[in-house]
Amino acid sequence: MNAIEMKSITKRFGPLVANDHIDFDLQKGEIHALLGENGAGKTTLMRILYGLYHADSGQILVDGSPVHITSPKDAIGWGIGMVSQHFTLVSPLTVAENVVLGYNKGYIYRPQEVIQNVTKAANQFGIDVEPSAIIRHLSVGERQRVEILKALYHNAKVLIMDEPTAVLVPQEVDILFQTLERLRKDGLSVIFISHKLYEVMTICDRITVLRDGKKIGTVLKNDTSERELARMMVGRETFGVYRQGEQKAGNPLLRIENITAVDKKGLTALKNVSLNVYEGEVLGIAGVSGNGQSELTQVLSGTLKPASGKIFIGDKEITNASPSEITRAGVGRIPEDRHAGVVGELTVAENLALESIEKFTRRSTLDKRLILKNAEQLISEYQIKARPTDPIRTLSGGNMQKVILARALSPEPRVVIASQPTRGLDVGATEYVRTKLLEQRNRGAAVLLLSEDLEEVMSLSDRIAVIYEGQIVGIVPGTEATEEQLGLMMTGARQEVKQHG
Amino acid sequence: MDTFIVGLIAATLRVATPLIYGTLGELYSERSGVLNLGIEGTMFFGAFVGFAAADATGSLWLGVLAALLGGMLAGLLMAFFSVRLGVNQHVSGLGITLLLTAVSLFFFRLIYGEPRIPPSIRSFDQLQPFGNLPIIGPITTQYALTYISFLIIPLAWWVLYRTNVGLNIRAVGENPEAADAAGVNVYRVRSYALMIGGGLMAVGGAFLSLAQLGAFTYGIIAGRGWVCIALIIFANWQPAKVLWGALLFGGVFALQLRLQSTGLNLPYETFLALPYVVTIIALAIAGRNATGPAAVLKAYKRE
Amino acid sequence: MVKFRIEKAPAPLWIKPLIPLIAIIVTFLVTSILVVMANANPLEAYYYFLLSPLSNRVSALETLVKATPLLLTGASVTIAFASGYWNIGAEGQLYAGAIAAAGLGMVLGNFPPILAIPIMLIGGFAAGMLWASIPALLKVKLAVDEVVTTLLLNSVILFIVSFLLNGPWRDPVSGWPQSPQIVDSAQLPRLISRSRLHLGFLVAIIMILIVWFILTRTSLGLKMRAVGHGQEAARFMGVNVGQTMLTAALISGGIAGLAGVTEVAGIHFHLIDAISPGFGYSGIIAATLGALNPLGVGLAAMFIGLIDTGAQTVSRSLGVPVYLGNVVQATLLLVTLGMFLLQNYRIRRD
Amino acid sequence: PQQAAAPKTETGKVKVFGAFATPIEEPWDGVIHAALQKAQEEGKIEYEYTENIGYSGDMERILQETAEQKKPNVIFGDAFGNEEAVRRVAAQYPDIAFVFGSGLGPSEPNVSVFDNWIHEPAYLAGMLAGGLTKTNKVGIVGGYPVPEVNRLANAFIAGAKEVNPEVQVLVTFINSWFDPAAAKEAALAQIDNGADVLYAERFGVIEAAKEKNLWVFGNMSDQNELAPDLVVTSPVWNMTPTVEYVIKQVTAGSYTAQDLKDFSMVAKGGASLAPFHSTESKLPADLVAKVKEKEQAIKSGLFRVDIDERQPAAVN
Ligand SMILES: Nc1ncnc2c1ncn2[C@@H]1O[C@H](COP(=O)(O)OP(=O)(O)OP(=O)(O)O)[C@@H](O)[C@H]1O
Ligand SMILES: Nc1ncnc2c1ncn2[C@@H]1O[C@H](COP(=O)(O)OP(=O)(O)OP(=O)(O)O)[C@@H](O)[C@H]1O
Ligand SMILES: [Mg+2]
Ligand SMILES: [Mg+2]
Repeated sequence: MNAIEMKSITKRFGPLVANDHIDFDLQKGEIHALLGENGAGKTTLMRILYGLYHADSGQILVDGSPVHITSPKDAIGWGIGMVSQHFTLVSPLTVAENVVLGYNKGYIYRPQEVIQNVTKAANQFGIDVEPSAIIRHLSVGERQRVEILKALYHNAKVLIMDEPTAVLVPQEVDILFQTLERLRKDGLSVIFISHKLYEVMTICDRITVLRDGKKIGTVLKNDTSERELARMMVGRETFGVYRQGEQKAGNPLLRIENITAVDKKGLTALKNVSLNVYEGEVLGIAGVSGNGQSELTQVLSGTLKPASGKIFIGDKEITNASPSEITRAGVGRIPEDRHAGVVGELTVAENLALESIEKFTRRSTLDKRLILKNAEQLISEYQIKARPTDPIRTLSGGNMQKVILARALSPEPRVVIASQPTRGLDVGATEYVRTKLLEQRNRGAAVLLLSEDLEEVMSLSDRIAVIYEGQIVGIVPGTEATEEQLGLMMTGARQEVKQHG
Repeated sequence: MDTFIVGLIAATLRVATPLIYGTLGELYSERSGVLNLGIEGTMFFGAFVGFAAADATGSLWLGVLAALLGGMLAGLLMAFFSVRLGVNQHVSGLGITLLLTAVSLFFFRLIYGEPRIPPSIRSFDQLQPFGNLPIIGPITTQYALTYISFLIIPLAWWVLYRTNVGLNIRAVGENPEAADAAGVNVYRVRSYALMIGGGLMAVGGAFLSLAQLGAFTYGIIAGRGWVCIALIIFANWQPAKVLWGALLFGGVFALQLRLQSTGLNLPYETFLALPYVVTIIALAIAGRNATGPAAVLKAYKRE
Repeated sequence: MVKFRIEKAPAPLWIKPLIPLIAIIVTFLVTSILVVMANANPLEAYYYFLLSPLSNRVSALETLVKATPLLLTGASVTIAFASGYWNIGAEGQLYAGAIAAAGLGMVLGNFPPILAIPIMLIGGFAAGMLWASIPALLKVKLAVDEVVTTLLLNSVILFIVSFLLNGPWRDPVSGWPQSPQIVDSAQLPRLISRSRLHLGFLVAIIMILIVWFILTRTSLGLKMRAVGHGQEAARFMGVNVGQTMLTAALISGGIAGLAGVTEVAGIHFHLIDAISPGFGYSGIIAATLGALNPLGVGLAAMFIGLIDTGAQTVSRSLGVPVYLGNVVQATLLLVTLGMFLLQNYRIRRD
Repeated sequence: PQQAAAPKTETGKVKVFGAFATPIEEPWDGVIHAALQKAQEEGKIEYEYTENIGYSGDMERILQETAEQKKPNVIFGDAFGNEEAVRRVAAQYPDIAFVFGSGLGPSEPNVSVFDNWIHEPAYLAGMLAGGLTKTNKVGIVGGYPVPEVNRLANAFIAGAKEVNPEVQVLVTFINSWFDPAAAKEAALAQIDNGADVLYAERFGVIEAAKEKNLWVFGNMSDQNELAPDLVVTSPVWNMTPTVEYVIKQVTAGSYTAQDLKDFSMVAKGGASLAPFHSTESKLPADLVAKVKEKEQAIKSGLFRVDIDERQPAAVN
């Protein structure tokens, strides 16, 4: 029998039809993937199921009987749990408090008793968390486990996971998959959203593909292939993007010397990091999230002052320089969180101009015509689907990322710092971004690529540095690197530090 | 201990009483994620409603009850605008202060006309649990509402940390999206918190009209609501610390009046400004650590 | 049971221009209950509220007089809020400007008006900036929440005013807590004879236009809006967030300080502790009703001025308690705010 | 120069307008309003008023509007905090009599001033206080140390010292016109400091006396009903003589700008000591007799109470 059946679900946002008469069913004990490009309507469909949105029309059946779900509370009541892309945890509260939140019975709240119950549940479901820990102190992977435990504690029979692996490293992904496998055996049904086809092929039983709000079809894993799925998603064949040709020996354009930095909580996040990135190469940095990548980007972007050490662009020292001085020195930056790289309420044109505002200012008055012209030019050059006067928050993730690329790359920077450039992007958009980055390399720029996606690091980098607990634990040539070796280094197994080139 | 100190302590407790109610009320609002600048008006409204009800029914306790209910209504109104509709919290709070002050005065006029001397009633008697014992006797000679305010502090803590309503309030004040996803009705929890808060604020106002004065006049709150806004930060949003903040302010206020009457003539403005300045300095020292509940000032709207 | 829910979707377009009108009608329906309770005719009451101030030249001009400080505090709040700096302290900054105006106004006797008045305006602007700099620096340097510090400093400056008026500045002529009258040359000239409309009104209009120009036409304004809508992103794009916010806070304080100058030098010629019945707070209302669009803020300030002017007429003419004016104002504020938000929503049946 | 014209209303009554900066619950404006209402009830005038005008610039507009639209014969009000506004408008309408409470002098041609001059009954109250105190300490709680308040306090002190040279008088200003809770706290502070008789210049003090069961004096109007057993009496200000005088002058067409001070003093019935009500029986007879004698002396002009407008010390 079907655990869930969604019949002819339609949801409009103004003129946009995010879900167009979608039928979807989930069998008991299966892991069912939902695939689709950015904006295909996956999240929307799941938010409807979880009561966060209301469908304009359509019907939801749980265990065969029609139900009305108007809030997450209803959904939880019907045995549905959701782990969203952005975690929904209250950070000053404890794990146990988060788990029982909204579900604790009676009027009185007894902390000890709740911790006991949650400990029991964690053991029962085999989920490794410390119930009395404060969420704020947990890693991303741990937080995700809290989310899962929360759903299970609420008696979820159906678990929706929206891009759960986007924030995890391979080892954590393995743990997650093991957990899901085990839970599935106990009768849990899972809806699994991901952009990574190999993950979908690893863990799922069936796959439903959405495109532009419409359902393209549902296929059995055993009857399909990654290539077919990609074609269903984008409507054409796709090919991976790989670096071509060998790196020419060049000058170091970006030199990082003994950088030590302290994060917001006062902990040492970077310890004596030294790196050179050469003309015409991509240096990839691989690592489990939270090992100092964010701080490294922030230091290089001018938004975090290092405690010691020096940074040079060519011969120019930019240690402690402000973001605008750094861009002027010839650095193009792609931030790890694209929403943190643009001001949502401002227009596309304004976002494109702000970084180099002096160029668009005459006697401190804005040259509006120049700003518009600049935007129109970049929009057509980078094939951005937007108008210059659209507030940038209305753009899809891929288009927003293109705006950021256009802004960072159009001045032809000598150094490009790209952090998680394709996180959450669909196949097509990912391909575009990777191509653009390799264009920079081929043009002679030094590209520093930070990514938690090993496949991405391996296919683009000439050299790969691995970061662990704020230190570079090794550098390997891209041609020699294997996934196992990198994975080991990422968990702290130390390698002999080799500088290449 | 001489009478100066004893009198000072007793006065401090009296002056602190309305501030304790008001600050606890604001604490509940803010812990749920709503800065309630309607506090000044809500206290005024409580003073008026309490007085009018006590006058009409002849029962002071019915007056307190009426103030409590009136304050909860005021909290509900704040909830409607700031929570339901998601109106900017500064503006809705200021609007509610303006509205409740004006409405109170309007009805005061309709009921009492234009009296030459403020209408008065027989106010609460003070309790004297220790009779005329030296020192302890005069210090403990206080209104029942003062005693209740001290009892409400642990109660407020208990509700916040040991009930599910309290857990929900803390959650929606920090991360309403998360609470919502966990099945907590953010709007409802915030509305409850604002109603509890409004009720407390109004009782603080009613203390002035029913206990301290036994009368209602237009200047009766005289900015005490704004003082509470300062105290809440001083108290770092912790119920227990509200006590210390209120006592500090009450003590300084009582002290300057007492020093004046002994002939020591200091510029009283310095004294009165002291609690504000101390709060600002405390904030400067605590700096970023003194940030309140994360969701304060942010309206929650499920997309 | 039929359930309704509110859903995010733009309301039909024709609603937009009607919003202020609907808000006014709703307000009047709600407050009519009070008018009836006071044994008066609501229609008459609203005639006095809205139309009588405009029915003759004198009171129409008075509406503008009343709007002058609101235009300034509205402009002040607008530039701060647009930059994400929640300045609740326009009231205190107004008093800082008023103190400066009263102080300068006592000593500028030897200067001709052409010098004295600019000195007054600059002095008031500087004083507003100075007072605003305390919470602004605390915010920028130590990340201290400005909502509370600005609110608290409003009370603190009243103690300073009280200290001055009861001490060194007490008027020797009347003995009352008010500063001595400012010299003639420092008084703002009247714009129109037989009315009180003074130069301050022009200053206020100019400030509204300046704020509009800064926000929409300058790189500073773009930076301010960027900071206002997304500090982290703005910082990433090379905007000096602290400096931008500080600039906004100081300009905001300065403009509020000008409101103090116009009241002292245009209306009172003394400093008194009741010089503002909450213009700083009304400025927040004007800024919000005007949706932080300087031109809208200007209109909102004028409208508040109109209601303020009408309120006393209502009570005088109909014998309704004078507080009705405040009730109407507060209700209108809340209703309009609600309406503004509702225009982004549709009400649907489940 | 005599300017004001005789009344020309349909009813033949003088048309009077009241313009008050505060709400009329405020005692000072309340006294003026009460006298005007009384005159209206007695059929002597037509009366309309506006209150709560405030100090932020509305006074001028309202006076101007009133003068233009209502064309009253007389405008009564208080000019404190609005002095220039009143005088500026008055100058534009020389046909209207402007009679305002003010600390300054009259202005030609049409601004007359009055003030509350209840220092004489305050002196008498001081005598009673000096005689009643057991601890030889009495207290005064006032608003701001302005001349109007200072002269009451100083007269009260002088009266107390006359009957009891030993007495100490405590003076506290709460520095607000309206914060009854603060006034009460100030009074309680004085009581803790030994005061056993209080003078309630501001509202809130009587509540403290009530709580501690002490003698207390009201102010401005007869406040006996606030605590019938404890309010000995109150120095009372009565505007009726002023109002009647002005009406007579206006009716006769002989109104001029003048200082109406005398009409607010004991001799003309503008100031008095309120009746003792039920407290009289509990007061020492000789003290009462002494006070009544002094009252006569003041009325007949044989005794003059000094007008001292300097701020009194905190302890006298
Ligand atoms: N609250 C909203 N208001 C307006 N449009 C929305 C809203 N939420 C989603 N959309 C639009 O609906 C469409 C579907 O979005 P949805 O988030 O469901 O896509 P998705 O498949 O989850 O994409 P992604 O892979 O990027 O997560 C998009 O075009 C998006 O812009
Ligand atoms: N208020 C809104 N108005 C219009 N569209 C919106 C609104 N909020 C969100 N959207 C749409 O939602 C989509 C963003 O959804 P989502 O958060 O899944 O983006 P994303 O690109 O996947 O980002 P990420 O995965 O990095 O968070 C965008 O396509 C945008 O068009
Ligand atoms: Mg999605
Ligand atoms: Mg996404």
